[in-house]
Amino acid sequence: MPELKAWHELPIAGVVERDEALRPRTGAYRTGVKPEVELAKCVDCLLCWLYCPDSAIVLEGTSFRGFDLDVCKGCEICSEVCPTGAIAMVAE
Amino acid sequence: MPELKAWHELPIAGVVERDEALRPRTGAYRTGVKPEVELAKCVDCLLCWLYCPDSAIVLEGTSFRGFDLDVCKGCEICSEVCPTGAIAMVAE
Amino acid sequence: MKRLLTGGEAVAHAMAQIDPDVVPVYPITPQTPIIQVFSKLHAEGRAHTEIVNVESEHSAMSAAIGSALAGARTITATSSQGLALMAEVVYIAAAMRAPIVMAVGNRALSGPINIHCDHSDSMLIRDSGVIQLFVENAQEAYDTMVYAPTLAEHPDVLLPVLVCQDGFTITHSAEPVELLPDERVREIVGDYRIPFSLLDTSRPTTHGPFAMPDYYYELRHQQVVAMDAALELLEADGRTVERYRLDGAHTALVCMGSTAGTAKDVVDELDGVGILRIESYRPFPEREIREALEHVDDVIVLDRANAPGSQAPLYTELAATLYGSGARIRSHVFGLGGRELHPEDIERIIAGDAERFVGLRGAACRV
Amino acid sequence: MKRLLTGGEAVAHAMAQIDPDVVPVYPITPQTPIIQVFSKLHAEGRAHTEIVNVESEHSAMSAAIGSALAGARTITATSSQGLALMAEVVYIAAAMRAPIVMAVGNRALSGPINIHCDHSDSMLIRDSGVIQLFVENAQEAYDTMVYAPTLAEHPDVLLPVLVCQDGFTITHSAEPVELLPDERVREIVGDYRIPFSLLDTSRPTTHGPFAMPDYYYELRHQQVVAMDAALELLEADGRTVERYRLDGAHTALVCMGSTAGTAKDVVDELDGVGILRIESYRPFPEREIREALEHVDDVIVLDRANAPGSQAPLYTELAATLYGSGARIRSHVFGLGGRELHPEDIERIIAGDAERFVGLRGAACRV
Amino acid sequence: MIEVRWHARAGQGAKTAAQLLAEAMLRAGKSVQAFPEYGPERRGAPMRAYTRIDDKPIRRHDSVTSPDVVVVMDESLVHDDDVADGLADDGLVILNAREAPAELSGLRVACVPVAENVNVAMLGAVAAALGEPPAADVADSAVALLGKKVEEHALRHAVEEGYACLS
Amino acid sequence: MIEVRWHARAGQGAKTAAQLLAEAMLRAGKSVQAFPEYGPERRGAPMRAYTRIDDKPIRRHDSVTSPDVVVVMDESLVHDDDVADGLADDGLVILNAREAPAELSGLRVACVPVAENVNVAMLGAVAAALGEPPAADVADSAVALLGKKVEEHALRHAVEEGYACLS
Amino acid sequence: MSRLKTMVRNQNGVPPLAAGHSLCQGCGIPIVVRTVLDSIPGKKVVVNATGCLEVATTRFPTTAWNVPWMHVAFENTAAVASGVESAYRALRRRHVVDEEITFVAFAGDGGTYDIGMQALSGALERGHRFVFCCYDNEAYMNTGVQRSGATPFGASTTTSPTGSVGLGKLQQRKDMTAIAIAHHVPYVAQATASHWQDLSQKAERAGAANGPAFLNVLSDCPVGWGHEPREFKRILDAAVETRFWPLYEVVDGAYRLTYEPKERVPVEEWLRTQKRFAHLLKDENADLLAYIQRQIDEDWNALLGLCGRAVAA
Amino acid sequence: MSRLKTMVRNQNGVPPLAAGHSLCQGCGIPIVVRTVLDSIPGKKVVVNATGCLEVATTRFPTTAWNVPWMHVAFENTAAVASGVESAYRALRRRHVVDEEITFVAFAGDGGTYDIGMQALSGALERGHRFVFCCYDNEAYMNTGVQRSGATPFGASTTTSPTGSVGLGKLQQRKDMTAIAIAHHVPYVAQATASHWQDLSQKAERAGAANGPAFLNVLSDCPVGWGHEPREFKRILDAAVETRFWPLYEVVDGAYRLTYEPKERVPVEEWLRTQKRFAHLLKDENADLLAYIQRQIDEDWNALLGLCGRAVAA
Ligand SMILES: Cc1ncc(C[n+]2csc(CCOP(=O)(O)OP(=O)(O)O)c2C)c(N)n1
Ligand SMILES: Cc1ncc(C[n+]2csc(CCOP(=O)(O)OP(=O)(O)O)c2C)c(N)n1
Ligand code: SF4
Ligand code: SF4
Ligand code: SF4
Ligand code: SF4
Ligand code: SF4
Ligand code: SF4
Ligand SMILES: [Mg+2]
Ligand SMILES: [Mg+2]
Repeated sequence: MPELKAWHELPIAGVVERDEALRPRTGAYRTGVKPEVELAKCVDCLLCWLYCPDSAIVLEGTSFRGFDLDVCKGCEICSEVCPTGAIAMVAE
Repeated sequence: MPELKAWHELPIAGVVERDEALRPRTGAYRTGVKPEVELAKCVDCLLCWLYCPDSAIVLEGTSFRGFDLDVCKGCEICSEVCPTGAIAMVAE
Repeated sequence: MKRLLTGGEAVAHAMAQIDPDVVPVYPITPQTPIIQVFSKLHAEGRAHTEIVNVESEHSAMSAAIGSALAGARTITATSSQGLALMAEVVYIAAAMRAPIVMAVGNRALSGPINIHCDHSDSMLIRDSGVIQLFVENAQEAYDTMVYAPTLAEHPDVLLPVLVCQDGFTITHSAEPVELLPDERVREIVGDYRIPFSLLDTSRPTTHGPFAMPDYYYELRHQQVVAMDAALELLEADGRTVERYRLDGAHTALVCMGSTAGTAKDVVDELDGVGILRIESYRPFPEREIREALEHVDDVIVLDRANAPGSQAPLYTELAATLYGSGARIRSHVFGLGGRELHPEDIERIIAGDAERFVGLRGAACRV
Repeated sequence: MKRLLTGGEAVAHAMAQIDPDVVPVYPITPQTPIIQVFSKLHAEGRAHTEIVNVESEHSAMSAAIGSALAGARTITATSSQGLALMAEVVYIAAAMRAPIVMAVGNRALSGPINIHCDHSDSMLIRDSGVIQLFVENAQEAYDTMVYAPTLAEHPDVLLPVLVCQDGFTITHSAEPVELLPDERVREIVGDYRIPFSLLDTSRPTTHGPFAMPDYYYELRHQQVVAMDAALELLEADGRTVERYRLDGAHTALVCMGSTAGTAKDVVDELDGVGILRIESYRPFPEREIREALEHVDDVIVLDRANAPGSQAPLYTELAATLYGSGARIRSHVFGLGGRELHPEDIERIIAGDAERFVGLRGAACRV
Repeated sequence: MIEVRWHARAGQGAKTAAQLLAEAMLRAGKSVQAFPEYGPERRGAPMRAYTRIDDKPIRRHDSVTSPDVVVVMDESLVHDDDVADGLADDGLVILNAREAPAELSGLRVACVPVAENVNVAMLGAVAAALGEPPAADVADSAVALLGKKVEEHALRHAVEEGYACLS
Repeated sequence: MIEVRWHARAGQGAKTAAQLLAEAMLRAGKSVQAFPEYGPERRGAPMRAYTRIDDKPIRRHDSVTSPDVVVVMDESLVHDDDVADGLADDGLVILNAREAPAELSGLRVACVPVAENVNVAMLGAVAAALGEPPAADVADSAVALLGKKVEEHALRHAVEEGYACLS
Repeated sequence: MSRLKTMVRNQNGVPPLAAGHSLCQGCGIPIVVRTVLDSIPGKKVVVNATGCLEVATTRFPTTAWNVPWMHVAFENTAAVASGVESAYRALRRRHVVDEEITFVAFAGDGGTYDIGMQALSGALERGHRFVFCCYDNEAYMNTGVQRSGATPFGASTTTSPTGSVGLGKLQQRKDMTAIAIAHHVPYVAQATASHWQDLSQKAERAGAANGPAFLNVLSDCPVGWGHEPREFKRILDAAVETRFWPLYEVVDGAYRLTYEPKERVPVEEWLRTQKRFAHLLKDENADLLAYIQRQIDEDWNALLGLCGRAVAA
Repeated sequence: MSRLKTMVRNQNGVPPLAAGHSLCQGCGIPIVVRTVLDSIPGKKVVVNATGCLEVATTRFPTTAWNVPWMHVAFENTAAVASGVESAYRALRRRHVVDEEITFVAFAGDGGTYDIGMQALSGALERGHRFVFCCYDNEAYMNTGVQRSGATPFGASTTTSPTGSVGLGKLQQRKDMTAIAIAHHVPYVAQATASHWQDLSQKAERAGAANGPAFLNVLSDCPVGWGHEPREFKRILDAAVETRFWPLYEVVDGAYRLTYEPKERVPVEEWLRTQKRFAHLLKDENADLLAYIQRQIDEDWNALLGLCGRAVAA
């Protein structure tokens, strides 16, 4: 955990600048399962990208590439909505 | 004007009981004219009673009797709405 | 038998036992458990109240005024932004002499938004004319909640009574609580009576008239007198201040709420240091404070609230109360937005080693 | 050349000369003349402001926060219930460091509802972190209004500034007022600058985050420091207190607002009695008050507000400020809801012949 | 310091008259203050306004309790309000009427029987009673403030009419 | 005074476990206090709860900084939270895992490898570690509080399972 | 005429709002208030928002009210009424109160369309049994004629003044009646003081509704609108005849026009009666006038549609 | 698929709401937020009410927002947005700001239907150019699932709990979409997170509207509704298919159904998916169930009527 700062080290009114913001690693929310893709089945429909509540789907241009497990919470939505069954939830 | 009272003589929170309330004499608002009726013309339609903003029309049962000039403000509405022209505004 | 209950649950049980006629309320952390538990007890038939799930706290207090003056015993609850949003009508509730009881889970005011405890919300309405009783723990929250209607509805008082407990620290902390039997509570609170009920159509009354300079001052003054009456009752009931180890003490910590408990553990280990816990913050028991601190040399006031551009509120009132007494007086601000105060901090404060803003990271610019 | 203007008109003219970007506002007596005259000047093309006729004061202050932090100079105005209704967001405006200027026509808080002057509305938000400057007359209202943006927008301050004038007594009283030339006003206020503009899409910022106990205290503390900075600027500009005939005085009247004028006429006829007029109520100029009253034996504090169940607010702060000084200090409450205070009353107060609640009909129960 | 109290019905222009007198006095180099009394009463209700005039700056901000001059813009007010309330010992009542009613006997009363632009005419009368400012200055002030609503010559005429009654 | 800190993910029942321990200790005549930590984090996020137990009334109301016992309800938390933070010198970590991970080496660690009704099982383990209250009392408390949601025998079984691990 | 006699009887010699108030000469508000209250049989309890009506009827120690009456603040009338009505239900259940009472809340347009909107919306959602009557004089009159959400497009007020660049209010009025209807409450109606039979019938239905009822009643203000008090009826009639203010009701979702003007009267007939609209009749503002007329025609057609009536093309 | 690619392009590698927030596993809110923002081209500035979204995305010193974002309080989102938008207009006129920006306000149902209603209504009346998007999860979730004006009839929440005498919420939900429509603003639509194309099109139209636009988007809450996160789409689909939540829009007053379920699916299909409705499916509550179905059928027919469609008898 980062060191807590003193009042004079903080931005005025606690305004957080995007480029300096901390981003919590919410991968820790997962409770035992994580998504896994079978790339061969993926048709780049991007529905998993659209529906992932945690913006944890990694794209390259408009193609699916994988999961950002640092932030994926393991909600299983991607696996449910994938039309080709390319995503499965697997034990960590 | 009535004597102003001390705090302990006033009702709690200034609650005014209807039966003890002072009623200002708003006849003083009139600016030179007052309503006058020609009773013969009156057909007891009660429109003046209905429309008088100051409840200044005196009835007996459902018959018109006159004006309460203590409170009539001289707005001329009664005289305008009277269908028989029974009411005229006259100088005080 | 004692039950394990949070302060919030304890108060909700008190409410169910009081079984008020009307409870208009709006959710807000950390008050919410109170209304949730009460709603659950209500859904189980344990209370017969009209719960009015209003659309804002401004309306909660407004509905409470209407209901209390219509002749119905009325309880509500809130915290922080809720209290701030209803501030306008809190003043009016006091002025209209509506004996509403309100449970408060004290929480820091925005901004920034924060859900944890401090007393800034209560401080915001300290001039409003409502009675504010601060409790130390869940048991006291329960006891005070049962007591509150009797004070609020006393014919010489007729003012809203706020039962203030520290958010989370008390509202969400489970402790052993001894509940009274239901009948005993009904007996204590008795029937609800007010001088003029709006619903009394046989004696029509005008509530909330317009007052010009010729009468405003006098009508306002009635509240001052009602507060005096409340103070007398609270004094008689021993509910104004708690004197803890003040006999022979040279130093006194003055504080409110749950912090007193932590401080008690600390002063038990020290000689000559006592605690004056303010239970009745409004009315402010000046005379008793002066008496209690008469022989104390050092008075240390712990404020869980701040006033940027001035001194902390409790300190300011203590100083005014003790003006001319000769005691030294020190101000410490602590615990804003839920910042912890540990026994070691209190030790440092007593030793004179603590910063004015206890626990603040960074040197205060103002001493 | 001097013009005959009410305090409200004078402030409206100052607004037109400042020509702010945005004015979100809601009508309420006795503030209304300000926004009416400003609207008229605007309709004549004398200001180019976006006037936002909001649907409540809560929204007026909310819109002002949004606009000020979006990078637009923002002015609003209110009184009494309006200030009470927006209290929640007044705290937030200060915490978000929105340099809003707000003209206040001070008016008694309900209930009962009353439209005349006292200071209870300003007192309600005294812990909120906003700057409050009280003026004595229409000229000062104008001058202070022109000054306010420079203080609010100072990079070390960035806090809302309230310019408080007594309702009716100043807002509606016509007096000779000297206006500055338009260019001079534009020059004084200069361009509007804030550290982070929400509209700066090249540097996206998050305004108004959620703070847990780990950071709330520190973020709050920034306001304390900003207030200190404001105090320094006000001191440098001679805008904290007015010392009137205090040299060699044994007795001092402490007061705020238009009452000081009446009191000046009185003390001119007396020996050894001076006046300390608090101009900057927030930040509260403790050091200067102590200095100004150093050689005074008797301090008489005149409060145009009350705190049922405690002492009057200005008195309480004076007592805390002078704690340990040895001066005698007396509290008088006066003028609630527009009750008049005449020179003879002030004479009686100084002579020690006045009741604690000056002008109240009926003996006060509390001394 | 001279203190003037104006009695009128809400809507009759007493606030304006009080301000006009102040305005004219300000032009004449005086210190001034003008303010009305406010209440919940509406158009038609009796109301009061005040003007203070002095050579040195006016600082007091209390209401006027013992006026030197009382102006009554509507005769009927004599019944509806206590127009003589606090009147200074040598005070003057200027009344819009043909003759002083019995209620005012024992007081120094000057009658100004006008029907049009009453407030402006009464203003002229007050100026005459106070001996300043000159009628022309008063008229200028009136035209400056009211010129858009009322014709200039009517205003000037009203001032003169009032002025004449007391000079 | 004994202080216990519970680590879990929001939704795993740590608050309940902390309260159940307090409840059981209260039945056993102790003074108790139980409270969770609250934040904006939601279901799945690491969170903490506390139980205090003492023979004399508990008056302090600050958070627990140096627990005697730390209970970790989900092994993965060992990475996501500083579970050993402030642990008393002779403190004990009770971990829901088969074996203690490297992160905890050097500490006194007891493993409780259960998969069902974890919070209740951990509760049993704590009771065993503290030597009181008896397993049956713990189970009674659990049934009283959770009996409507979980089957009684499952609860009793969980308590015993946990208890067994440390006795 | 029998409705008027019933009203006289309902009043029973004691007008609910008596003489002795200090509302302006010829103010339309008390006409609305008395017509509404006299049309509802039985006991009434009134809750009132801050505004002209409240301020001018209850200067302590006077009152013009002969029925129980409560004022708390400006924005919370419906919330106060919710509390009073809830108390009534609780006390009736406990037999502390045993008579039938109808609760009527009065608020101006400011206290209804703007600052009182949320409390009203919440009370409608919760289904309290009360009548909320807005006396809509289309501006904040008590504070000196400022624009409100109800102020019609183009009207000059002190916060939407005319001037070298000012043209009056630049927004359309909020359609509060439609908003109330969208709350799907049992009874909503639009009425005006001059059409008293229509108003009286609506008030009676509102009082009898099994749940919240909303009345939106156009009420003139000689001061704010700029007209002579005596013109009261003529002006309100013009509002109705020009279709600026249609009279209709919605009972359990079903729309009904309760009065239909014989012919299409141009909106000028309404505008020319009041000073606040004077600038709209100047030649240079002909486009504004045309816009206003177009809007009225569209709204009228939409209303006819909702009433299930054929719409003229 | 091209709409999705456009959204990816609009996002430009930087999601407006990024990962790293602490909303619950599977919470529907971020799906709504991203779909709405990604469907509006150009720069966006967001204003946000207190609620789950705000609390869980901005714990200081973190932020999950890559667009300018402001939170002030719970009830004033539309007022804050009004201020921001007015500042924008003033600054554009003065050429201090020169780019096109779309302003989007997000609030939960509590911050829209209840405590935020008045600020919203005022902003709609004044005509600010912004999109107000309500993510409607039908209760106060942030404070632990209390009933709101949006909570449907019968739903169990912590302040409308079931119990020996408790049957869940006893009032109908407030029809916020209808209320927004009654404000006669240029664009109003009802949508849901699961029907993303529909939502995306609506967001785009809302962003392009020449005046205020209102989007009411049903958004699931696994915690408050009582379902598994993964069931997200299935459940929201059921809301649409059972006609509990019709998808429609109103453009300048003209209604249009944007999706029509093929057949009439009984409301049980929606209710049975969530714990909050469990008690409604018990035999003893058959009358409540029937009442709910009747209400849905009536509302649907009324909506078809407004869309100018023949209604099945
Ligand atoms: C919170 C608050 N804001 C403002 C006011 C000032 N105020 C009192 S009445 C009023 C206008 C009332 O307008 P409306 O509701 O239309 O009633 P009317 O005056 O027209 O009768 C205003 C702005 C107030 N009393 N309280
Ligand atoms: C004035 C005020 N009252 C109450 C609260 C407490 N509060 C914060 S968020 C919230 C519920 C939000 O509900 P909703 O708008 O539906 O958003 P959700 O939590 O469902 O995302 C409540 C009651 C507050 N912050 N401010
Ligand atoms: S499991 Fe949930 S959070 Fe993880 S990638 Fe899939 S949709 Fe996103
Ligand atoms: S949903 Fe499935 S097919 Fe579509 S992009 Fe994701 S992994 Fe590929
Ligand atoms: S003139 Fe006006 S107030 Fe007098 S009776 Fe006729 S209607 Fe009533
Ligand atoms: S309106 Fe005319 S006819 Fe009718 S009752 Fe009055 S005076 Fe008689
Ligand atoms: S200002 Fe208008 S609404 Fe108010 S009392 Fe006068 S006429 Fe009536
Ligand atoms: S409580 Fe519901 S709405 Fe809130 S973050 Fe969790 S799932 Fe989302
Ligand atoms: Mg109005
Ligand atoms: Mg919600």
